[in-house]
Amino acid sequence: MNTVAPVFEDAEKGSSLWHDAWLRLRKNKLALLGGSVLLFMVVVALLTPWIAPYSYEAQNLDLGASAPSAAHWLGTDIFGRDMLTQIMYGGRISLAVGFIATAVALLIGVTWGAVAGYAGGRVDAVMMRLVDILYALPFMIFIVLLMVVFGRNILLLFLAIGAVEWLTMARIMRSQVQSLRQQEFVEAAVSVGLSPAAIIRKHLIPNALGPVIVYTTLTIPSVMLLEAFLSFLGLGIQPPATSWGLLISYGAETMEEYPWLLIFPGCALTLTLFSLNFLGDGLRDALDVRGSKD
Amino acid sequence: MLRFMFVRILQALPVILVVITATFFLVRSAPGGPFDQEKVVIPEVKKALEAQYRLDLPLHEQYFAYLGDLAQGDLGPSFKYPGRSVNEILFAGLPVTAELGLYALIIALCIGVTAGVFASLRPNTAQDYVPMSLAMIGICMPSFLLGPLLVLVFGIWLDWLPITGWGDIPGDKILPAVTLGSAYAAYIARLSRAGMLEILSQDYIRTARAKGLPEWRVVTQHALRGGLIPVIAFLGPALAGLLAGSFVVETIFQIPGLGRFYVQAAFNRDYTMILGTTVFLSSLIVFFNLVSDIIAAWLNPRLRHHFQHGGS
Amino acid sequence: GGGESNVVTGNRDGVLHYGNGTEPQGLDPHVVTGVPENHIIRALFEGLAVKNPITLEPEPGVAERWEFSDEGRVITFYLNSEAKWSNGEQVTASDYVWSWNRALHPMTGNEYSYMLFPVVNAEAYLKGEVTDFNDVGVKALDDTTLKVTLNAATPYFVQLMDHYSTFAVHPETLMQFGEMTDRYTPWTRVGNIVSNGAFTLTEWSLNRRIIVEKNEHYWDRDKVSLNSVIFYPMENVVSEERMFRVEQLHYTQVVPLDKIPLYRDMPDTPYVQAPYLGTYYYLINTQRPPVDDVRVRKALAMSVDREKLVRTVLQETAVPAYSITPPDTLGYYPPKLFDYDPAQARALLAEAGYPNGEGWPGLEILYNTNEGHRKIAVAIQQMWKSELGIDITITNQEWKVYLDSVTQIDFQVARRGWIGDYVDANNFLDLFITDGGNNNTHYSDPVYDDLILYKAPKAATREERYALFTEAETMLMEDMPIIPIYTYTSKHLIHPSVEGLHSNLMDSLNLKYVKLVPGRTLPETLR
Amino acid sequence: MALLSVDNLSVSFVTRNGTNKAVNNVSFSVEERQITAIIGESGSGKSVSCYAVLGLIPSPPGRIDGGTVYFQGQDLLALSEAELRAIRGRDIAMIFQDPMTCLNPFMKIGDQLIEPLTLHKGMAKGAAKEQAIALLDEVDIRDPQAAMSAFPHEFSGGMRQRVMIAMALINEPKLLIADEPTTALDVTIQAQILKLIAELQIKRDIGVLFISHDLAVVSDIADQIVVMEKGKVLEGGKPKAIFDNPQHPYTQKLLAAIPSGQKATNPVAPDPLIRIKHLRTWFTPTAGAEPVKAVNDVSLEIHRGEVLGLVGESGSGKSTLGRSILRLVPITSGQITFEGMELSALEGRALKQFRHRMQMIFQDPYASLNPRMTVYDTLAEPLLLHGLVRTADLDQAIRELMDNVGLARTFVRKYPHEFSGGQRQRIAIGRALATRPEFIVADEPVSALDVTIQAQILNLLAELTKEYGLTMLFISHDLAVIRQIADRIAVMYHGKLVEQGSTAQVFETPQQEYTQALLAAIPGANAA
Ligand SMILES: Nc1ncnc2c1ncn2[C@@H]1O[C@H](COP(=O)(O)OP(=O)(O)OP(=O)(O)O)[C@@H](O)[C@H]1O
Ligand SMILES: Nc1ncnc2c1ncn2[C@@H]1O[C@H](COP(=O)(O)OP(=O)(O)OP(=O)(O)O)[C@@H](O)[C@H]1O
Ligand SMILES: [Mg+2]
Ligand SMILES: [Mg+2]
Repeated sequence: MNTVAPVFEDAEKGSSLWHDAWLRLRKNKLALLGGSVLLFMVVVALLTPWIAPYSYEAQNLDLGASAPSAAHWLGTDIFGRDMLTQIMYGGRISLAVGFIATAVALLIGVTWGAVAGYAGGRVDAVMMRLVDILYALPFMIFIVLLMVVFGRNILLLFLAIGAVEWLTMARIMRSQVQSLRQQEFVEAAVSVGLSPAAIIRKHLIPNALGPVIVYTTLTIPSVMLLEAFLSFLGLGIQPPATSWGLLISYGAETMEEYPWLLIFPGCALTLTLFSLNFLGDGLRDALDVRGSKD
Repeated sequence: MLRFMFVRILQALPVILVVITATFFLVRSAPGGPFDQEKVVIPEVKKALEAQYRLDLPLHEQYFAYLGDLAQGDLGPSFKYPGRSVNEILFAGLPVTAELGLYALIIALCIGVTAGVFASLRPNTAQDYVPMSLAMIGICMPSFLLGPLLVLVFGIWLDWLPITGWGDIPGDKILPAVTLGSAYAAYIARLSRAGMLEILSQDYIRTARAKGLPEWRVVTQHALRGGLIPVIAFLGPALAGLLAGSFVVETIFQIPGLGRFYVQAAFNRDYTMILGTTVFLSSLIVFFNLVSDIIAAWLNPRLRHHFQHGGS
Repeated sequence: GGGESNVVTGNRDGVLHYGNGTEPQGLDPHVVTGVPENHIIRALFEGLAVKNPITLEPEPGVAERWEFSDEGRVITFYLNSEAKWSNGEQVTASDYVWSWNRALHPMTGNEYSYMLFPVVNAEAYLKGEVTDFNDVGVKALDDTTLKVTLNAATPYFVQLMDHYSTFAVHPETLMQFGEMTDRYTPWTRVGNIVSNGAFTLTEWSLNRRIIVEKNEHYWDRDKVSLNSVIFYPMENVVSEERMFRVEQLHYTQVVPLDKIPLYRDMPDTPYVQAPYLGTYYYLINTQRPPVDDVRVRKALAMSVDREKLVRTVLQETAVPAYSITPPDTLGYYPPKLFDYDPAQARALLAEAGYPNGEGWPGLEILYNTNEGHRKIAVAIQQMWKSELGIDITITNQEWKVYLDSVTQIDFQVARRGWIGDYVDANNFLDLFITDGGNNNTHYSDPVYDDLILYKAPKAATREERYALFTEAETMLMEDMPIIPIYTYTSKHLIHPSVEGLHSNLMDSLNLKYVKLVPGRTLPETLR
Repeated sequence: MALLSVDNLSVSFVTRNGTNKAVNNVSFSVEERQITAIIGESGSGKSVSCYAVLGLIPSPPGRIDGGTVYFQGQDLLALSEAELRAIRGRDIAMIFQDPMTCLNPFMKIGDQLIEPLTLHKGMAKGAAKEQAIALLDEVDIRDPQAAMSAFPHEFSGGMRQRVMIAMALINEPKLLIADEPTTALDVTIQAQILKLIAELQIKRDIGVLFISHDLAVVSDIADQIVVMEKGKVLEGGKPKAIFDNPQHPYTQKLLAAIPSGQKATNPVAPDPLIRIKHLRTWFTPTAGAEPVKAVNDVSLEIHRGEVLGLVGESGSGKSTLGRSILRLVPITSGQITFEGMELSALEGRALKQFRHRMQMIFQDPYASLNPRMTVYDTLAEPLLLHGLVRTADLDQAIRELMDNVGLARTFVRKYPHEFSGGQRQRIAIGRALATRPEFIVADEPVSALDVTIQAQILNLLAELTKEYGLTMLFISHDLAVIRQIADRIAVMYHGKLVEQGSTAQVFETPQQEYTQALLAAIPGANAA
């Protein structure tokens, strides 16, 4: 062949989608940047108890809400607590909730949607009507009952969030699978003798991942905000523990008076989302073997 | 297609019944009743109240009585708003919320799809990054934040637009519709970009180009149908969410819509109202998901065949 | 933006734009509860007596005068023959008998029926022990004479005539739409409702606005200056303040806390703050360790720096409280038995077995979901932690769940507030009688009960009565089943063009006296 | 001056496997009213050269390294996208190689067909439709009226190819680029299409760039022939010169490989491996409408070790029959037994066992390959699934497979879209052979292969039948191929089996009218 200078040591060795995707991802600067920012955030979150400049509950009521200064780089909240510390501690909760709950939603949603979309017919009808039912149940009552029956528990938070977030994921996945499963390569996979589970796992999911990845990166910030809402209702974390979502909702109330209370946690969330999306887009591009360059 | 719709509507009935039943008993098992107040209500008064609203009957009798009323289209009296029936409240708020939702949807779709498509045409360039960054900021801006911010900028600082009301002063519908629509616009933008990217590398797009079609026609006539598949799937729940989720926007902008009842009915333990809104919402969900599936089928001919055989 | 503001047009046309909290539950005086309802109902209806907007002393309303006899046990109200329903019919004494029958009837389910409990047999009638309303101590002697017999002399009874649960409703109108005791008939709707106040209802759009217009049949119509009032259900306080800022409202129900310093420092400020008859306190479950020990309770109470809390978190919008009754409740001042004293608090805690917090089993503060409560709880949590070295957690619950926890007394420390129904210390002190419905602390002391239930009502003079109250309140604060935190204030933004909206302890506004003066504008600094 | 002249064109693909010079200094030209045919090795850059002419090289990873493409005096490579657009579809039209993936699955055939007309001629929809229907009729689509509102997936492979052809011809372009336009067409229809093109050529003076592996066709119609190998042009000239006196060894090899001859009939095992009784497979695209009786009451037996050639008109139900046997489409009625086992009754594990014993080579190899699987994974999948090799031996097994089907070993980590049409077909064949099945349905397995590779594959298949008793249902429109490989022939027409018999029988004494027409239409008097 006319092939010049293969980049691999062993050009005859096979490689798989995931391996290739990884190689491509490594070359995507933005994705790497996004990934490093996320990694940085996770590291900071893990180390927070040791590196936070102040104790997260120490108040200085007389100082109150003060603008950024040398002592408090990001200012202080109305209790005179250091905002940087608050954001660092808030990140622990938000990142944990965001990633774990989204992972749960992703797992359930993708599986559910793929199975429903692939099986079709009656199975699909029953599965998707169940999704409809879960959509329609009054969320608020569900939350209240969770709280009453199980008491306060951070695990419940994941449960509650996961319970709502997987639904749309399942619909999106299903729609992708529905249009993929008609294609001949799925027929070919059937004729090779693959089981439905294997077809879903090896043929459908990798080809449906684009929108799913994107929706996942969107789910993470919405989970973080949902966590704030649930915490506000009493299901999640309790003060003085905090999260970015909570900080943002507090900050929103005083956006005119103390803008820094909104801007800094807002930046933290936005930065996460941007990093996630760069990473997500990078991953999407990396998996899109046709559209991307190597 | 008719048969498919018929089957789906038949499927809707058990869905709604399950939702009603579950809600009915869930709501009753939540602590606190509709008449609990900060100042304790005299037991005799409470009894009288419960009698007036049939709450003294055994639970299953209440349940069947409710279903009986529901069958006749009666959602019962509101507990929180004595003198008003749930039907009345819902029908008073519905046109407003529906209108708000419609505008928001239009905004979301127009901006979202345009931005997404635009970005997908030149991925990883400025044409991609700018709209996508805006979308991401849109996602980070929950409506409780965006609403007041828009009010501050356009209502107070610039003094261009009214800050509350619905149909009272010209232009007062703009800010709420934008606030409600923008988060969805952002989602739709991201999803349509992803969907379009999948399609734009297909061979049949090359065929379309080989015919000499201008880019916009390649996009609108050839790519969009497949590219919008994820958006369509998202749209069903999004639409129901637009209607049910207008709570925040309605309170910020003082809009006499339905949204706030969804939330407040639960806080008030206004049993009939919770059930009423739930019946309503579940019908919406079923309906919009049906619509979204129909659109998907209309876009994707291969699904149609599938429908005719009674599946979904 | 765009066009004239509500305030400008309102000032010209005599229309007051009034921010009114939430959408009213309804407008039936015997059915609803709540503050927004109060404002509208009191514009539409008038009681036998009304409160002076400044002093809160009763003044003639439907009754032009009243007489006490039998050592204050019998009150005879003489109705103004000019007092008319909005359909032109005269308001008669028998309308009152009918209406009070309705208000007290066991089937009506009037949550404020207890307002009439001082009347002979009223409570028994409500509880079904007496079934003939003729046995209840209210009689129409003729069209304009109403005789009310009380269980005991009740100094604040005339005041209660200004509470909507004692208002008269128009019997024929009600009967036209249903039974007397029906809760959900459409009689209060525009076109149906017949009322007797300074205004009549002309529009009621759900969640949008309620418009009332001057009542041409009102007996004192010449004093009414406004042509109409538009009530806006403003649920969002930030929106409400912004509406005010762009001159869409004359009056706001509340002011966002964080905006207050800004407003207060303004020259010619539209911000008005006044003492309010309500106390914010923490309930203590006196049977749950560690707070079953009175020393612990006192230690907790003493280590709350109320001055600082009020100054910082509350932005001076409250007054530190050291007892349950607000100061100056018609001349009554509660005793002050303790102060912020961390040293003594630590000593007490050590005495109770937790020196420097050692061995402390933990304590949970419960509050219902709300920003304001959260802030207080967070601040107090930290005060207790740092002053006493003890571990405190805080928990919030959704409103009805919280109510359930409080009535079941399933908490250690819970946030609570009490707003007076009428201006009298009794309204606060009888909360803590044994098994009182709003006691919620397991606090029980027969001596206290005796003071409140039997001795005080028999007191001959105000001084004697207040002395008994002081005695009871001292007992209460010695036992500390509650930790008082602060006394409320009312906070409003009032447009400079509005006159005659006076502040008072009950935040009780009488729109009858309000005037609009065109041409005045908000301070420049606001925009 | 030539209508199109390509000079020193070079195109390369920059992939993670290195830079691949797919087209290397290629020059050729097309004159007005003439046909230039490109023949050559599969993967030699024929299609890529055509894409380059229209500016349709996917970029990235593709890149035009140099050269000029003059069309009517303009250098196409120097034009802007907008200028190119005005030429595409109006002056130059292209028939793509893979009709399955090149038609928009979301759009009605009719809407896709009329697009060039409404776009470039500003024709009204109604008129455009009429013209489209007429053209569909000319390419021999049955019921063109109904076809207008059908979707691509409802069409057979050959029907789609004809739609592609119609779409290119509808605007009567100046230059037609036809990339393997007749691979899926039976000889009768092929003849008709070629006639249609010839007519147009005379009417409109158009030039045609014709790419084909079918040397018989090429020798019939071409005015000029260009032979390509490995991205380079080896030689060019008049057909007569090339066919009679090839200069380059590759060309000689190519001509030598033209299939000819007839298989010696095998002794056939007595008991049939597959028995089909009264099989019906009907499609109802819209509920209530008259069903498409794709397979209508077919009974057939295939014996172990036998190659049954299935021929028939395009759209007659050949592929559907094959897919019905493998249970890839739900059948309407009838019975299929494999070694006496009722196939329709199988489920789950038992079915999987059978899957491994029966394989299919799909007519459209590109669509049947998972776009996100490398060749390696595609080939490894059946091997691992059925436990045929140990992981340690996997690499070796895959290399062997690739060698067997003539794919370079260095291709292992490529994805389907990075291959040429013929290379994809070979991957599909490799996948089907991987499990060493007892029975294969081969649906036009060699249609995209140049004759040398075709010969290699046919030899491989013949070897397998001999050595391992492989049984095949071999669907093809290429009668020379059928003749070479089949023991028996079955002829399908309109969903029915109209004739069956040994190869010799059918070729020498065709019974049915259709069969006779088919044999009469075999092209290539010049060839061989
Ligand atoms: N998108 C692509 N990315 C990488 N390589 C490609 C791409 N498209 C084609 N190639 C390579 O370019 C070479 C030429 O391909 P081309 O499709 O032109 O072959 P062809 O002559 O048309 O063969 P066939 O007769 O099999 O269709 C092949 O080796 C192929 O692998
Ligand atoms: N999914 C489908 N829906 C509707 N009709 C179909 C479908 N698949 C095939 N058909 C129809 O069935 C008939 C037979 O198609 P089939 O693909 O079996 O033809 P074929 O003999 O393989 O033709 P070719 O040689 O062109 O590939 C055609 O008329 C086709 O239109
Ligand atoms: Mg090719
Ligand atoms: Mg076929």
